[in-house]
Amino acid sequence: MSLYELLRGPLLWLAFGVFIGGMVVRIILFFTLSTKKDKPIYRFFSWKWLWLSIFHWIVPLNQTAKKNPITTTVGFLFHICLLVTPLFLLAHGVLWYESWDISWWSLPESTADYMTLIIIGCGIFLALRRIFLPYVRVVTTAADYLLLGVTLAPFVTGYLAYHQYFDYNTVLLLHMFFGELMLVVIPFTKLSHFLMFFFSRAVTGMEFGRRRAPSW
Amino acid sequence: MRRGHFLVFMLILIIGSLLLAVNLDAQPEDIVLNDQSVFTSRSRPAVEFPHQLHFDDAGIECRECHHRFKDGENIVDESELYEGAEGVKCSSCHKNKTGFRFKPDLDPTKRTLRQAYHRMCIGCHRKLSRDNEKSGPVTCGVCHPKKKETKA
Amino acid sequence: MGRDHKFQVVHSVTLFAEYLREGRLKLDKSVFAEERCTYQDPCNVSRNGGCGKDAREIIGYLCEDFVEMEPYGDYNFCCGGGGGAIPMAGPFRERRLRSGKVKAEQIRATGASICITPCHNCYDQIRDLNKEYELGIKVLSFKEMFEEALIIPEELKAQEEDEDEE
Amino acid sequence: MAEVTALDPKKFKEAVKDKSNARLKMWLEICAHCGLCADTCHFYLANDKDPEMIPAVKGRKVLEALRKKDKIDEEFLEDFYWTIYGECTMCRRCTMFCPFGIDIATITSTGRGLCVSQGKVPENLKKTIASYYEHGNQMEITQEEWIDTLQWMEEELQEELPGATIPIDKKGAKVLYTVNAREPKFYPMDISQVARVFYLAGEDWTMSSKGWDDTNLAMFAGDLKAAAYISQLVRDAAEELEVRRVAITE
Repeated sequence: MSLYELLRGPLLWLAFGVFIGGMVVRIILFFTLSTKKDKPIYRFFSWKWLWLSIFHWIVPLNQTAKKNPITTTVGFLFHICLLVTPLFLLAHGVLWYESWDISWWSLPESTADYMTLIIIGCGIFLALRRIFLPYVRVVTTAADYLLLGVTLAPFVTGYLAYHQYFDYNTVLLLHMFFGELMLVVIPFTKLSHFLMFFFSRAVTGMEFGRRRAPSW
Repeated sequence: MRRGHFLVFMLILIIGSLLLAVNLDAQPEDIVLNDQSVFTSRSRPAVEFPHQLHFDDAGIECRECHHRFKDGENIVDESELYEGAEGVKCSSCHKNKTGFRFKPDLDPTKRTLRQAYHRMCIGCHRKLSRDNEKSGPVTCGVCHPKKKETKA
Repeated sequence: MGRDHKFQVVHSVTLFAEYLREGRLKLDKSVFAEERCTYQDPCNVSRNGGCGKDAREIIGYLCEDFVEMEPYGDYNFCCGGGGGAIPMAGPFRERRLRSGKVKAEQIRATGASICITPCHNCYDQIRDLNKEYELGIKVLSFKEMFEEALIIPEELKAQEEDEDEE
Repeated sequence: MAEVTALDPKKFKEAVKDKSNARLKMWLEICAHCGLCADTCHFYLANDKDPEMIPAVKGRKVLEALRKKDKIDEEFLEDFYWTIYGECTMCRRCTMFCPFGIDIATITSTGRGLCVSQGKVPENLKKTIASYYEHGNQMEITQEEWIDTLQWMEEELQEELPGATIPIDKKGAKVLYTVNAREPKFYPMDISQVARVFYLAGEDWTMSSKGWDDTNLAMFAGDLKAAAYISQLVRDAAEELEVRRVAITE
């Protein structure tokens, strides 16, 4: 089996399996432990405060956004592009189509190209923040740089592959590898915040909500 | 680019199989898959499809690519396949503009031209390479090479 | 708080605001008319108690010249005396006073002469800050201000006062 | 002042296990280390923007402690103790600014709980907890002293307002008023002041002779068992007197 077929087939299955399975396990663990040890969550459960809390932070309607306009803009651009680009990239759409005979919207290639550059630019900004702001540096660990690298790698290699810089085949294989690596590490690292964000916000929203105070 | 239809932004063609041929001598050697009535905007170069290579060197039968199905059977007769013949090109049937497919059992003729090309080329190339036979490219950049901008 | 009790837990600030709203208490606004007041939101009363609005309602009945700190309400800073910091005393005292610098500067910026706070921790801490950072303010609780500003109906007053007047 | 106590790694490990709840684990793991909490903390701002003071550092130290389990050492614990008691007032301001809403107050409280397992609690807080157990309040005020204070304040008040009273243990009153034990100890006038307010407002109120201290320093000390006991005192008083509302000052 060629390296391409390996990355395209079994390893991709494995990556998605670990990613989805891992997140499911994390959620199950959260619920089983929380029913035993986090009774306040259930005692003060409230859909209203749950959604209000999530809503105010999934759009920049909060004090932090007001106070840090630049970081907020970069953060939102980074995250939006990070989610949208891989899902609606035409080339990825072709892969879904070839494998599952399904297809959906795709972005114009030039747009996707710019979005990739935005991700890389924002990633560099976040790295510079870590390096130069003392209060970010103090909480930064090697893992933070590593995870930022793991997050950016698929985008950098994807960009190179699209423009066919360097050896196309090698870059493409690297791109596939890094994409799968990112999926695999998500459930085991802080990258799991893509999902746990909602749990965390919900818990805090309800905790503040029961005291009639906003958490945004 | 056609407004409102992201799909039409798509890149450009890939190799196709197609094409006419009543008579092998009359075969075009390379065919540029670049139907500008469909691919109104291109961000990737059009594919140059080495038609001759496929039946001469690879020994592929015309009917392995040219098809019209009835009751599960390909009813295309080789005599129908000549340059300019009705139904010889992929685009004579694959005219659908929107490529949304969420049910895999959707009518195959509903495929857009791009999807038809991709399925025909990549599908076959991957199958051959999995069977460890000599095969063609399966990744985007090989069929749509950046530096070899085509003009036709 | 908030468990399945048979009773309801209210903060005295909410209770006082209720009395004023219902007209059960009357305040003489002129008593503090000359003073500029500001309000320290205690973490446990405003941010974690949701009583910020009630406190400002009381202030509406009490003060002519009221200035908010920046930021205020749910976003106000901790005075530095919370979380058990006051009773810890000892070697923690120095840390507590230093951490109150933010609060001291907030108060100074308002130009207020009275800082109102309904919390004993804030009360003690801001009194200490007043000395430490020479703010020259008075720190008062609502109860203390009420003592001076409440209008007492004649018939409830002690008799000997009437005799004195005669 | 922290007493020099022998480390008890076994107890520390137990405490870690006991305190590791789902929220805490989630929070400590997903913290993106973005530093947006930095200038929301008055400790950071008041200490010349010392980066070691930011809330996320406190989270990081608690995470370290949780990971150490029984490999806890004296040096770490000492630093941990000063951070967790001396550099956070659990005001929750940072939580309002954290994109994930990570509750540093809960994390600090956990950290203090871990210190409690080693008997490493500021001496004065320890004293108050003992006092809660003995006298039901943080200031070592006996029931006799308490009632004396109330009566004394009642007399003071009556000089001005002859009809005013401070009802004690009045069953079925609408409001049970509880105080911070600093009031009878340092500011007894507070009690007559509030009695005046209730009298003028015509409120049907009472004070309890037993559970009257509404502070809960054990909660701040991180000793949750004691904290539960203390809040039970007021709850018992309220239920015994069948009041409708409990007014608190803290």
